[in-house]
Amino acid sequence: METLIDILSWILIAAGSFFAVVGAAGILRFPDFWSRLHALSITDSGGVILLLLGMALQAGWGLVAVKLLIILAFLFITGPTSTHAVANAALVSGMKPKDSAGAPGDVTDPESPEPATDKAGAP
Amino acid sequence: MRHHLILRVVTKLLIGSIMLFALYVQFHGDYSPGGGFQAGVIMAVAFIIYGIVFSLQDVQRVLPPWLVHKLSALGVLVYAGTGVVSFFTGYGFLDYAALSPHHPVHGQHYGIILVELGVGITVTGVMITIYYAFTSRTPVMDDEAW
Amino acid sequence: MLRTRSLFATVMLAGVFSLLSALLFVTLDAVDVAFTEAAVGAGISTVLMLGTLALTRRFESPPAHTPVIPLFVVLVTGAALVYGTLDMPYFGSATAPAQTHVAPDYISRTPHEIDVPNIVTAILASYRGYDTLGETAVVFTAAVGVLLLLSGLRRRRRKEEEDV
Amino acid sequence: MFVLASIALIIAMILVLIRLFAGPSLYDRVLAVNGFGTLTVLFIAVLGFLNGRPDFLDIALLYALINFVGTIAVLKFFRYRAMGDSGRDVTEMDG
Repeated sequence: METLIDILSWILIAAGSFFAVVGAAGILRFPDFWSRLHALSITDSGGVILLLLGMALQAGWGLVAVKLLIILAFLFITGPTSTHAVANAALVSGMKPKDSAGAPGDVTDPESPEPATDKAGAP
Repeated sequence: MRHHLILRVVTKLLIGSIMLFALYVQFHGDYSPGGGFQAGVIMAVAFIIYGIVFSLQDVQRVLPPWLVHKLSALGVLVYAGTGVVSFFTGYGFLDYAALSPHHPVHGQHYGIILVELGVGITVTGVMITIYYAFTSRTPVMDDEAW
Repeated sequence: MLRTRSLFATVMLAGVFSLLSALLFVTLDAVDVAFTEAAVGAGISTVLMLGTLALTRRFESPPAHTPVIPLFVVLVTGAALVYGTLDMPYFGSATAPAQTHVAPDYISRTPHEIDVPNIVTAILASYRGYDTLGETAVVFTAAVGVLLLLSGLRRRRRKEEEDV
Repeated sequence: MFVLASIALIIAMILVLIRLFAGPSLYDRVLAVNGFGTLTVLFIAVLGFLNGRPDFLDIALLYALINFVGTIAVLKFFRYRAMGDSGRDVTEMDG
């Protein structure tokens, strides 16, 4: 039983780390804002749930596991909410997703808050 | 932010938890990390998020500015008052043994809880005061500045 | 070298910086400090910096003079500080002055004098009670200062509008 | 194993940081800060296990609760160009 829980938790943690890295790579590599939203949700849901569940299994039943589950619950609520808020704000500000044919939507809006010329912080 | 239904519901859900966590940090501060300052900041965040998602008028109806100003003074008063009590019962200023003369160690414990409460009240009041002071002003900039 | 004149990006970078410094404190085992950094940096400081930004402009104005002399001063000061660290004891060294005078005293006295598991709280609230009283007064003074600065200005502007 | 998880999280944080610096639009940056906050929560929790210090979970819990405030503040500020309600709704549209 002990080893079973151990193996299960290691699998969960490994999968969680994998999803966290994959989501972050997506945030870096995806071409536009709307696809990056999807990448973030991988980290926000898959990575968080798997990692925290794995850690809770590793900790055993007790205060630590309960705290981990509380963190999980709060991240589960706040993550999608803030993603929703970001997406809503971007949509309202005039940023439109491209259509399926890949035709450029009206992404560059004159009212767009951050001017495209502002290449801030080029490394 | 009147139309943000999801934000409003989630905020209502979270404010209670944030306040509860602030109280935990405040009164559990002698066992786990945290104390008056951190608890005060967290408590202030609970009110500030209400002010951000709803409106300044809403949060000021809950906690009017005059009350916040009194609160930030009250915390210092609680802290200094603890010292004055110990001072007038024949101990040194802020010597918490005065609070429980037969059992000085318990006195220290009571004193720490009182003092941290004072710090927490002050920090809450001050943070909310600064938030009110910043947000109740009309912005000076015009559209050209953007 | 990362530079940006957009103050907005600076605010967000400051938020990330606070996350990183909290991580640093966690790694150094300074849980109480990390807690303070987390509480202040994650919520309040972003809100207050944005509030300041609303009252000013969005971009930093270009400096009127060349930054050579400031750069020189900064470099010299930095070099002097780095030179100063050579005399400092190594990180975690048992013979460092910080570890030999009051710290062992507090650690040995706290269990039977105050009996609080978190020694940081015991030191802050009891052994250093005067300091903390002073800090609380400083925080209160900050609120008084902000009120004096901002609310006074608003009243003056309203009076100007009435005059017009 | 926890070492592996923490290394993976550090790599993820660096990737997100690059996106934060690169922009290009404001919302990409907000998104990156948001993801960075989530990764920080996870990293602090992992670090707590690595050092055997369950107190760290309090910090992670604090971040999980409060990180959301910064994002909402940025978005509100950006939409109304003010923290209070005196600013106009610059987009004048119901989302």
